[in-house]
Amino acid sequence: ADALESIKEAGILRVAVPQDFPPFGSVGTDMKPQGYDIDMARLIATKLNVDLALVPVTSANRIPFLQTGKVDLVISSMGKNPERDAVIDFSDAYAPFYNGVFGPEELEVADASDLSGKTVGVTRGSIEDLELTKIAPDDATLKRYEDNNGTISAFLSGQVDAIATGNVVAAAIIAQNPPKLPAMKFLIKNSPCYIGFAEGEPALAEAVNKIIAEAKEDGALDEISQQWLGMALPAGL
Amino acid sequence: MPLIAIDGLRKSYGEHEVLKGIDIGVEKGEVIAIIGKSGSGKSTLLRCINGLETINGGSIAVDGAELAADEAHLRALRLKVGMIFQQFNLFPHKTAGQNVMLAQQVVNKTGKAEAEAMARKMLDRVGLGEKFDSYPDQLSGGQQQRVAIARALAMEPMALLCDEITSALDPELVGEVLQVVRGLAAEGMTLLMVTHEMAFARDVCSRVVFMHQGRVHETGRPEEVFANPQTPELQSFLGRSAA
Amino acid sequence: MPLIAIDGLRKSYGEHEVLKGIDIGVEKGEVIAIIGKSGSGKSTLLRCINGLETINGGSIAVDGAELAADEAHLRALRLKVGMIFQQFNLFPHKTAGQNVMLAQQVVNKTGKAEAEAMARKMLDRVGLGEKFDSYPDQLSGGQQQRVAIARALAMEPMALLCDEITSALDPELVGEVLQVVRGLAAEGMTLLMVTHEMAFARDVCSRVVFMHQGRVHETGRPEEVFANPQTPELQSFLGRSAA
Amino acid sequence: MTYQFDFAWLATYWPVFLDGVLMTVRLIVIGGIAGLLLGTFCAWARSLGPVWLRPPVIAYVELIRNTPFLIQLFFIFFGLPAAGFRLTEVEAATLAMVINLGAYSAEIIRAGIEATPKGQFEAGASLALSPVQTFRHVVLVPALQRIWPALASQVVIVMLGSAVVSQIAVEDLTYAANFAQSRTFRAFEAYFVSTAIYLALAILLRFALLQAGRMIFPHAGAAR
Amino acid sequence: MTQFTLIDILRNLIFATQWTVILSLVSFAGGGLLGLVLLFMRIGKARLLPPVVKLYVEIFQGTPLLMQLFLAFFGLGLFGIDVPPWLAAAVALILWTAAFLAEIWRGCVEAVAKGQWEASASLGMSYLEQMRHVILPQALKVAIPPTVGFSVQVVKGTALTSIIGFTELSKAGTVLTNATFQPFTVYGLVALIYFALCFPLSQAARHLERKMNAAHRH
Ligand SMILES: Nc1ncnc2c1ncn2[C@@H]1O[C@H](COP(=O)(O)OP(=O)(O)OP(=O)(O)O)[C@@H](O)[C@H]1O
Ligand SMILES: Nc1ncnc2c1ncn2[C@@H]1O[C@H](COP(=O)(O)OP(=O)(O)OP(=O)(O)O)[C@@H](O)[C@H]1O
Ligand SMILES: [Mg+2]
Ligand SMILES: [Mg+2]
Repeated sequence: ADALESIKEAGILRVAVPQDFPPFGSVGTDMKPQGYDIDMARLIATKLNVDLALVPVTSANRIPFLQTGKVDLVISSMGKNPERDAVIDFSDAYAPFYNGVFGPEELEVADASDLSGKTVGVTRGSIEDLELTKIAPDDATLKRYEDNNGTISAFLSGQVDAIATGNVVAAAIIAQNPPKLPAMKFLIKNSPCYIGFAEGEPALAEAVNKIIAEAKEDGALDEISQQWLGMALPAGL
Repeated sequence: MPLIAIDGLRKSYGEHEVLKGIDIGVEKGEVIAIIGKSGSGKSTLLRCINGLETINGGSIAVDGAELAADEAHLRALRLKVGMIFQQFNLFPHKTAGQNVMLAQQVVNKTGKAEAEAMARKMLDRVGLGEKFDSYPDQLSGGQQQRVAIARALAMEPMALLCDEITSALDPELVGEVLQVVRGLAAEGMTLLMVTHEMAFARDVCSRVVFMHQGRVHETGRPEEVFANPQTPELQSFLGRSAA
Repeated sequence: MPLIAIDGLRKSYGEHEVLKGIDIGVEKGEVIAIIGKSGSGKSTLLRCINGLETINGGSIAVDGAELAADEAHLRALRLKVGMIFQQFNLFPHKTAGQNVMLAQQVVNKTGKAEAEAMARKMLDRVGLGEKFDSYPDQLSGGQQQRVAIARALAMEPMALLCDEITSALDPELVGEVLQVVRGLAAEGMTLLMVTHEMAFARDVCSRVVFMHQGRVHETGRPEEVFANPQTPELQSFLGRSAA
Repeated sequence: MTYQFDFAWLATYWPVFLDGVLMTVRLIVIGGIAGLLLGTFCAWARSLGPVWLRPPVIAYVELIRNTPFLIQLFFIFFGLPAAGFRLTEVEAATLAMVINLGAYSAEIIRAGIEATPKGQFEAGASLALSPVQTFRHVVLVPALQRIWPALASQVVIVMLGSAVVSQIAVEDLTYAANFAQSRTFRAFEAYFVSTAIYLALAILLRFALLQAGRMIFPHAGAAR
Repeated sequence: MTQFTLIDILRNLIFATQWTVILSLVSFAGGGLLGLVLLFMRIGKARLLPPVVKLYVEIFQGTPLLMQLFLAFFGLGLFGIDVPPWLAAAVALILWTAAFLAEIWRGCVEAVAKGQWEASASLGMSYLEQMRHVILPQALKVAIPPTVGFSVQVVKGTALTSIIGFTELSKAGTVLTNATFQPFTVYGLVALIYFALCFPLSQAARHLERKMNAAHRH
């Protein structure tokens, strides 16, 4: 059946969102998800005129969630790469994302080759994982954690020298005054976020892209960006 | 026609043939003692008659109906012959009274009141009227065995099979159980009992069957068998158990 | 000075006073039989001498050294007196030979070869030379008890305490164990044994101690004690055990 | 079912699985040996040891037996550094397995010790063995032999429980499955393969332990 | 960004604990029912069923619960069943619990003396009547302590559902660790809550066992 139709029929849109990835998705003191991705999901649901069901996922399991039909959309600050493109489809970009390697102030790393001999934590299955795996020197150790909770915990508890994650994620960590401040060491990739959905759903793709375009147009997306990223939506997105 | 007709009965465990063709006819009212060395197949014979073992050859008929292996036939058979075991096998989670009532209620669908009346009657008969509400572990071995007899009697069987029912008892308790059996014999119950109590067998039984290596080796009236054993095996068996 | 000097020994379990002041002196080479009713405190006495129980009063001295409760004194004591139990208490995971070797190697730090030579000698002495590699559960009760004796002997004790060492044996096996003890007595070993074998006590022992209700009630040479018991308690005890 | 199974990726990823299996085996071998030693010590302490040692041992055993392994693992790996005590992920995983198996095997071994007839202690004592020597030479071996099958089962359970160590980035068999699925997006197949390997490992491990039992305790009749 | 006080942490952990409790109850109830079915298949008279159950038990006891959770989570979806994490968690835990309970209970049934089967058979009872009136009541009594003991494993097993994204106590712990940067405190509290849930159960099991060993058998 056509995915868009069945969403409308069910009257509910199931969206995979992160809860371990501030500011895109994290929990408040009430343990409810909040963040850029959640607001984006809300926006789409409203535009489709259906109810919204948020499904918290991790970087590692969000694609299986989609493949096995547990969710209709993945709005989980997901970057696009050819491997993923082979198994799911992507919308247009809906959020900016620069991922890089972050470490404590005193860590002397300026590019990938400086990671030699260092231990870097990443979230398994994230774009950072896939990209860093390609560029990191052989004697750098990548510790791949199940979810961002693991990655961030590992950094804060000093189990790794550095982590690879998004700049805004690092900023969100800093905003909470952690015991250890992550500082940007180098940029891995400019990798904006895309909404993912199952392959072969042109109607759904069209509808989602239309909503994204409108939101860029009417400033709704800019508002979300201001609130969560503290900056205007980049023009070229 | 005998009440229990056993004809060419054979039974093996794997390779090991334990019963090698047994022929016995038990008339109504007969009291038969089965004697013989350990391992001669006495228990196996009783268990076959009660359908607790499947047989490998020959036939067993009780009151004219032949034993078959299906559940319905087995139940019918077991309603006709009761069995009492060396280890009593009372149900530990039920009182003496409930032990006696259970099968009546479950198998015969007797009403509770009726089953209870029967249970009281049977417990009285074995001299345990006042133990109706005692649990098995509050009873002596002899009392437990008497409850087991009452339990079997309550199903009003045509015959009772008793497998060394006093062997697990302390010597001073053997008497009270044998007393009950003596009473049953006097009332005309058909009894087939494996026993090592030679004096009792001589006293009470109408016939003695001596088993040896899976066969009926010698049989006869107790006064003959005990006084004049014909085979050397029986002679040696009696000699030993007299010692 | 006696080898074992027991002086005013008292022992209670909780409220219950089991030994109420025992005085015994055992000279080197003496063979003493301790007799008495069940519960009279015979085992407790031996266990106190071996330091398996803490005492509540009086003193025990072996070869001049008084028994104290600390580990070092206890070990020294136990090196001087060996003990053999009713239940054999062989180590089930070790062969007869290993049973005999263990304490030599662990306690005396004897080398393996030397310990083995000693073990073979001691097993030979109790007539079990060829059972060196058998495990306890491959031996008869009598053989196990003889291994236990060899195990105690291998530590070259000055005295042996034996607590009803034939009581757990089948009648036909008692003889072989007593034979070994008889040999030890003949060789001059000091022996303190609780026993119900009156004939043996009469034959082999140099002195009999009759215990009654936690006290030494009567004592003397066996021919006197058995022929002329002085107290009614001993008379009744001997009368019963003769029956 | 429209899903097409595809195991072709195994051709590329089998070395990851092999490494994972080796890590899992390494964890259970080290964790198993050290855990059983710890368990033996605690069993001794609880049933025969000095009185002052019992409360801490009981507290340790109960605490571990009544909290999830995953939480123990997180506490050791993420929590302890906050208290100034840092371990690598493999050390943390090994430590977690040791204390976990230690607590469970302590209870099992204690049952074996407490089934020892009193006469064995007395025979040891009367031969002038010290209490520790008696424990070591007389009590321990038959006690272990008595409960060896239960101990073997517990080791297998701990091995299976080790699947969660991938949570702290230990590159074990589960990690291999997670890693492969994050690259190939063949989640079901990846977990299916690793589950099958775990099953084989469990069967092998149990077999090996029972076999080892036969070697360590050559005389079957002693366990009574 | 939000700041968490200790009270916030505790409140959220306790809130998440209710999911742990519910999941435990569901697993235990469901696992108990399925375990009972498996038990009857295992000890019943049908020839084909016992080996099937044996295989079932072998597989579920021989593989990590974590893997079972993953497979339930990603596997059921392949059959077109929409499985939210709680459902996958419940299904996997029920299947896992059932395997263990069936095996525990089988031991209890087999611990009933053979003479009880024979005595009831010789009174003319059918297989089902024997089971219902003689065997099961006795087995049940023996089964209670190990069953209560196993409930501890179920409660602890629910912690693994955090890994497939179900927000129970453990997951709340991870999430809160990240929001608060106090892993020592958070995991310490999580461990204490689990202990508070499990310890009474283990004590109860121990107590029941001791009572059973001491008391009359009826
Ligand atoms: N379930 C069984 N499986 C295999 N062999 C059995 C079984 N039951 C009995 N036997 C064998 O059958 C033979 C006869 O056993 P049975 O119990 O009938 O002897 P018995 O005459 O009753 O002896 P006892 O006086 O010792 O009770 C024995 O050799 C016994 O080992
Ligand atoms: N560990 C113990 N705790 C409490 N009381 C004990 C203990 N050991 C023995 N007793 C009591 O001490 C008394 C003497 O026991 P002991 O074993 O010394 O008697 P005994 O003369 O050896 O008897 P037996 O001939 O039966 O072996 C008995 O009343 C016994 O109940
Ligand atoms: Mg028999
Ligand atoms: Mg004694």
